[in-house]
Amino acid sequence: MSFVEYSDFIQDGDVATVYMGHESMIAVKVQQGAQTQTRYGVLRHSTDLIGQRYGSKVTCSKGRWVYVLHPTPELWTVTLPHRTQILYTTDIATITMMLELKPGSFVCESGTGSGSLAHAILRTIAPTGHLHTVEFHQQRAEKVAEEFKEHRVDHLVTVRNQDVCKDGFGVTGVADAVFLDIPSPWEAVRHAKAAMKKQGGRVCSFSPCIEQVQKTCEALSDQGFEELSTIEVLLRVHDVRTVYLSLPDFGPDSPAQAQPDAAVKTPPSHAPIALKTTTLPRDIPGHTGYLTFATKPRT
Amino acid sequence: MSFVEYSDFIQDGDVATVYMGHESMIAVKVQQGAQTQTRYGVLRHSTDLIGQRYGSKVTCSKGRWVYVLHPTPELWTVTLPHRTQILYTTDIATITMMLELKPGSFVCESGTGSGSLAHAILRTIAPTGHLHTVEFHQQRAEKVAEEFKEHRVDHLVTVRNQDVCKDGFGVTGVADAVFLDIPSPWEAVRHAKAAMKKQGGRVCSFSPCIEQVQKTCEALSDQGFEELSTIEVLLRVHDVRTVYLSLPDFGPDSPAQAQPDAAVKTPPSHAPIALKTTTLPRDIPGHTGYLTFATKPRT
Amino acid sequence: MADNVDDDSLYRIKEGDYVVLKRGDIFKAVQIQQKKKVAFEKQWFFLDNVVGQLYSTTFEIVSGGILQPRKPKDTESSTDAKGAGTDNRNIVDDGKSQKLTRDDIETLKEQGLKGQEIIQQLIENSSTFKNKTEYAQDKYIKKKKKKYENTVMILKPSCRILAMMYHGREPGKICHLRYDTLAQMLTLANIHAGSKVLVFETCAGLVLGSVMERMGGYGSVIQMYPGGGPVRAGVESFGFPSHFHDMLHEFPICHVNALLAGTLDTTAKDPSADSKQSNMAAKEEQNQPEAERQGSPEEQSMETNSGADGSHDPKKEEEEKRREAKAEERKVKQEEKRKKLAAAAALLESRNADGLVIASRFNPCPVLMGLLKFLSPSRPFVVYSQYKESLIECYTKLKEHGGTVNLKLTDTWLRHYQVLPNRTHPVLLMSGGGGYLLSGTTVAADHSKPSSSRQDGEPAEKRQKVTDTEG
Amino acid sequence: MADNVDDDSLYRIKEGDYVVLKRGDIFKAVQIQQKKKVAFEKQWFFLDNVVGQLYSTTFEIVSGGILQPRKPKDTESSTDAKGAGTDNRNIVDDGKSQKLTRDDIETLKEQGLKGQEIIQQLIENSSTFKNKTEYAQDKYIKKKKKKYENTVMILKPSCRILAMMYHGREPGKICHLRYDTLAQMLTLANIHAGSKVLVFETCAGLVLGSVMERMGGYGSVIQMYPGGGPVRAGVESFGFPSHFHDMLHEFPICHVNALLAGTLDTTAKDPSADSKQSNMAAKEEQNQPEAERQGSPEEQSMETNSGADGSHDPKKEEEEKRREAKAEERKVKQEEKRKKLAAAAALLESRNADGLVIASRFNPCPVLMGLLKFLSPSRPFVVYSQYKESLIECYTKLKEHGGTVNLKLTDTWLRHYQVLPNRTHPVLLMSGGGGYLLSGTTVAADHSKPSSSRQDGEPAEKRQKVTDTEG
Repeated sequence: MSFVEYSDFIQDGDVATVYMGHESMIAVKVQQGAQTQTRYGVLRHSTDLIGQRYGSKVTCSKGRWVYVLHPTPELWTVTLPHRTQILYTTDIATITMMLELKPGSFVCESGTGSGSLAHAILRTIAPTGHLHTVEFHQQRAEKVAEEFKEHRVDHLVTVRNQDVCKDGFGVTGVADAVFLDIPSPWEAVRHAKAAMKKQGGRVCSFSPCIEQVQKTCEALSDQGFEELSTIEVLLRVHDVRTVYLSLPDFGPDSPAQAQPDAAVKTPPSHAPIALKTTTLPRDIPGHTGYLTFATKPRT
Repeated sequence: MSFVEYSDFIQDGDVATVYMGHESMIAVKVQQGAQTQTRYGVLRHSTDLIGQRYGSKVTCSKGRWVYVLHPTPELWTVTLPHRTQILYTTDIATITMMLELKPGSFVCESGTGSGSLAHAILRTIAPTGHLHTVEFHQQRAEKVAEEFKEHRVDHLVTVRNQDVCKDGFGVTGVADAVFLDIPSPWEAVRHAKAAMKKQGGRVCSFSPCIEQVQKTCEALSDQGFEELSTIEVLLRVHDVRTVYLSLPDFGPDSPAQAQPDAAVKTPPSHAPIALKTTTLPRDIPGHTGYLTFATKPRT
Repeated sequence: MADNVDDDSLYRIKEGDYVVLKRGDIFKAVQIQQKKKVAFEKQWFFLDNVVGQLYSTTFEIVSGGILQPRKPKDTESSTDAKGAGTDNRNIVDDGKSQKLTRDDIETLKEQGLKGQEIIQQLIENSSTFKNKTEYAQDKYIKKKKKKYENTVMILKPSCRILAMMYHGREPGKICHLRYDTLAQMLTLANIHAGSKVLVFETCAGLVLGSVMERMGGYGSVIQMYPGGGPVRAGVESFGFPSHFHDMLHEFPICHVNALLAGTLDTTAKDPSADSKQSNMAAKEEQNQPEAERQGSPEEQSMETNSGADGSHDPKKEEEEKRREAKAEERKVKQEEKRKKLAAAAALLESRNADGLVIASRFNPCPVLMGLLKFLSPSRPFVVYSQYKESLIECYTKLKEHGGTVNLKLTDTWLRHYQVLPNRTHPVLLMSGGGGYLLSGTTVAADHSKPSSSRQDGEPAEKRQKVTDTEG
Repeated sequence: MADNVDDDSLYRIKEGDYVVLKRGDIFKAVQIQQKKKVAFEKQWFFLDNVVGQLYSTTFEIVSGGILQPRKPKDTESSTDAKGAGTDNRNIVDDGKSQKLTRDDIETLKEQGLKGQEIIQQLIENSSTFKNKTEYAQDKYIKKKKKKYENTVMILKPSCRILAMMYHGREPGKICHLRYDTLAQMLTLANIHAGSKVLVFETCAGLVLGSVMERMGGYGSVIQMYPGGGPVRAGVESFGFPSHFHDMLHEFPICHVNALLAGTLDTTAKDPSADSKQSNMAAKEEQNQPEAERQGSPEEQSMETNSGADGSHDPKKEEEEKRREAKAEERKVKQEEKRKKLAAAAALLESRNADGLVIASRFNPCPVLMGLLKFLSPSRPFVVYSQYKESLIECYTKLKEHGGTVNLKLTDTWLRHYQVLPNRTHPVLLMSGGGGYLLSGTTVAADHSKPSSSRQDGEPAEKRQKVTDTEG
């Protein structure tokens, strides 16, 4: 297993996703002899996981079963330990396309945060690209570097523990794309420019507040970036369900039927009709952040 | 006919709505002897309109027919002559509820603009309420006053031609609700407050840009307004349609069928299936404006 | 200026008033009754003290559930200004979350700190708070507010407030009709004073009450009701002046066909119909979705029970006597009912209603097709459904049937904003779906010449563009 | 730094390159060919001059359709900064709209004013412009730009640009798949280098090309195609290096059942299959929605025709000879086809594909159920449809059938913003619908013990909460 390559069987040292139900998954570091407590009971790694095929159904000690899935950046995003606010798949997918990431891309990112986006970037730029990711919080930088190693993507990424607004990305003229998710992205715009290839590239800044967007757009314009475009993408998850709708009883149709003897005690025989439909959850994500994209022209 | 009272029959002097199709309507001032050119031909008021029942089908000179509808504020909104940008029904409906308008409400509004909102307000506050509407553009103020007369709602409204930011609404301590649709609403907030009843009331400001909203919210807070709430309401109109989906042909199912003689020249018999569904237009309204509501407390 | 005192009398809370309690975004409708314990947001208190106070006053809940008017300056909450997300990267997660102990909090309380101040203390002493997503912060604050805040505002009810209350607390009871959708309905149906409006709803009376509010006591509203009796709890919460009820009529839909056929006899009482109705009342109850029948007692108490039927009689010896009295009472009631039915039937018979509003858990298509017959030509109607599919059916049927134009299937998308200096953005959670509306206008039935190929009763032109070839 | 010259060679436009023309939001994919007239936004020009120039250069169209690199400073448009809506209340509508006459405009042109400057003049001399809604202003500017602007930028194609191009120009050709939805698909299907991915699409090759771009030439893509041959016009527009095509395989879905049954013979050619295929090709053509077959010649020219079959032969005397040559050619082609089929079949037979992407005008449910069989367990799949209803069918079927988890029916809502000082707001028009996605993960078929009551192959818990009682 690696986050950039599928395997068929679970091996010692893998990070597997245990699927207990929709929105109920955990990531498990597979270790010979270890065991994991789930709410469906204990999973014994040596017997229940190692050597099993990814996608298998595994019965836990309580007799309930779970599926063990091969990790993907998307499963990691919903199971990773939150050390910061994270980016979710809907934004990540948009960022990946709009930054034109593909195998071989060189990317700079700050902050690394919990590594949600970084894993998705690495998946996309492997096997020949590279990610330079900057995180100014030391503890977090160390932790995420460790995870990259466990996920066997460390050869594709350099983690730097520094302040991107002060010190930049630590590389110059190499990036095809730069991503910013920091409180003051406008302070890092010149560093983004410096990190990018002279032939140009794409930049993206993620900010929750419109004031941040305004300042960042100004900085991007000032630094000569072009094709500025700010968007917002929201996900709606539809629940598929069958609902039952009653039919109204307008009473007997013809005068004949309206005779007392016909009406007495005849309960309305209007059975509800079934309707296959979808509903939205009562509350859905209303905002994650604004995504501002721009193109760095040749310089 | 009046915009606040239904009639059954079209009379001389009415303003009728001629319905030629979805999104294709015109307002016609009904006058004995007059005629109106539509794209379906000429409508002769004396014979085709006067004395007819509202809702009737009327055949125009070209042999095509139209429906003549009783005017409502909503039909007026889609047929009125634009002298300015106007408010549409989705925002108007929200404003009406959130300002808690009802029969008897006293309302102040600025600017009057093309009168789209004003008609809806008058419909709701009749027969005992009153609207004080301020428009600083003289030509527009005169025109809209004329329309109110034609629509037989002039007894419910006072039009003032002045600058609301400088001169206010011309009334003090009478309004249950104030509505602002002006470029600098923050400059009119104190006048809004002054116009309102001492017991309190509701205020709404409509602005297309977020910077206007920010300044207005600040002014509202400064003036002691409470329960500030900024919302946006967007309408989606769904087109009902039947679509046809082809079925894939995966080839003969069993080895027996796969014999050459069975397969030769047998065209795939998978007729498309029909699906009743809705689609959205390619482009839909993406923004009209932000609606900021607040409550004026007792003062 | 001299009549200020008089003015204010209208703004004072009286015993028996229907009011709405408010804390933050949470609303609850109650009636002012002396010595009656009221539960709100996990707290209990008495409303005795609020009588004579002005509406929109904020009260502090003090010991023993007594309400005391809060001093004016002490306005609601500034915990909003908390600064999430933008500058939280510097926090070291040292594993210790809340630095205040329970004892600390009790001490704060004893020092007389207000709920809101305690929450501020909790936030300041939480090392993880700033690390939380803004959404999580909101949740945290809401939870803490529930626990420590102890103020309540008393409001005069209105369509706006009740629509928001129901949507927030008990969306299942109002078929998940969102307030902005209700706003659209009232406008699209051109509800206004002096008209004659038909309402068919199973939204606890909220839609009916909203229509009545917009009519201000002028005109007539006919509630077309299914089952055993009209549901009106929501209407009571509006606290309308009594003359508003004069314009309200009711008609059981089980008589619709008879009325249309001209066979409905409203001169004599019809015992079969009554028994049938109570039958259906029982059935009605059963049909209520489970989620609605559950719900905490607190939530249930929000609605005053309408109708006074079905009382228990514990004392055996008085049974006989009471039965007689009851029979008599029933007779009077039935006579009343008959009169009401006759009045409503008279209004309907002329088939010249000015508007039709439908919002129910029934399949809307047969409801709409049945009730549309009562409208004059050139009058608006609007149908709500939580499910787009059922309005597609309505749309298709109306196109086949003719007699309507201007059909529109719509929904609205509602977004709330946080507007704060340097922290302006859409609210992080939004309502998933507000439901769908089908609106249109009736036209005169076409008796002249049956149009040859087309049945939809709408001029061609535009329509032909949107045929089904694309896609 | 010394290798800058080398670097740039990769960024220079070469003859034969597939490029994208850009003006504002308008894109068009073309191939660089000498002396070939290209139509773009109602203008004609030649691309001869751009060869050797750098990508992302903006060119001016000068007389005779010659393209000249624009001076660097002269960057794109500032007509955005126009200040609509907020301060237009003072304008007196004097009835005169445009003060510039046609002669005036011609004079401006002769004076050498650039298109953009002319537009600015038009705006300044229009008394109604400021009175227009911002939407109408945008429309006005776009119209004028179309008429007067004369620059074009030449871009290297990418998934981003082509997806936006198709969505903007010819949404019908890509089943109205919006670019953000395509982005979701590529991510949800975990498309990456080194995997084996199945693609079934009728989106002109856009989806296939996007998958290939994300795989960077590593791994294999098997295009499962309906009808007579795979549609690839969109793939060509990506201008992939030739080795990318080595990873691309194709398999006609009419052989799917035979392959699954183990009866597909790929060793000898099968004439019946071929005739059947061309039959279907014709049928395919007919099935194309009318809107797509129409369209201006300009639009059609955007797509290079794939496949070289069906040529006309005008000269009667050479008929015989050519027929022989053609027969020979056909033999060679069929042998190639056979080999390709065999290669694709070999990839499919092991039923261990890593991903499945479906986006077509076919009913997705049978497509999905047929192709899912080729995936390994624990692999993602994603199905696009313009219609939610058809994905509800997929969802229901998968739940019945088992073998998948993590099913999600989603759509995304995309909003563009205008960010300008004091004029920041969402763009006034937005895309109506981006289509719907159903995504999920395969799991191993359950051979152990058939679960008694439940068939959906998903652990209970959460699911039980969302039963069908509510509403």
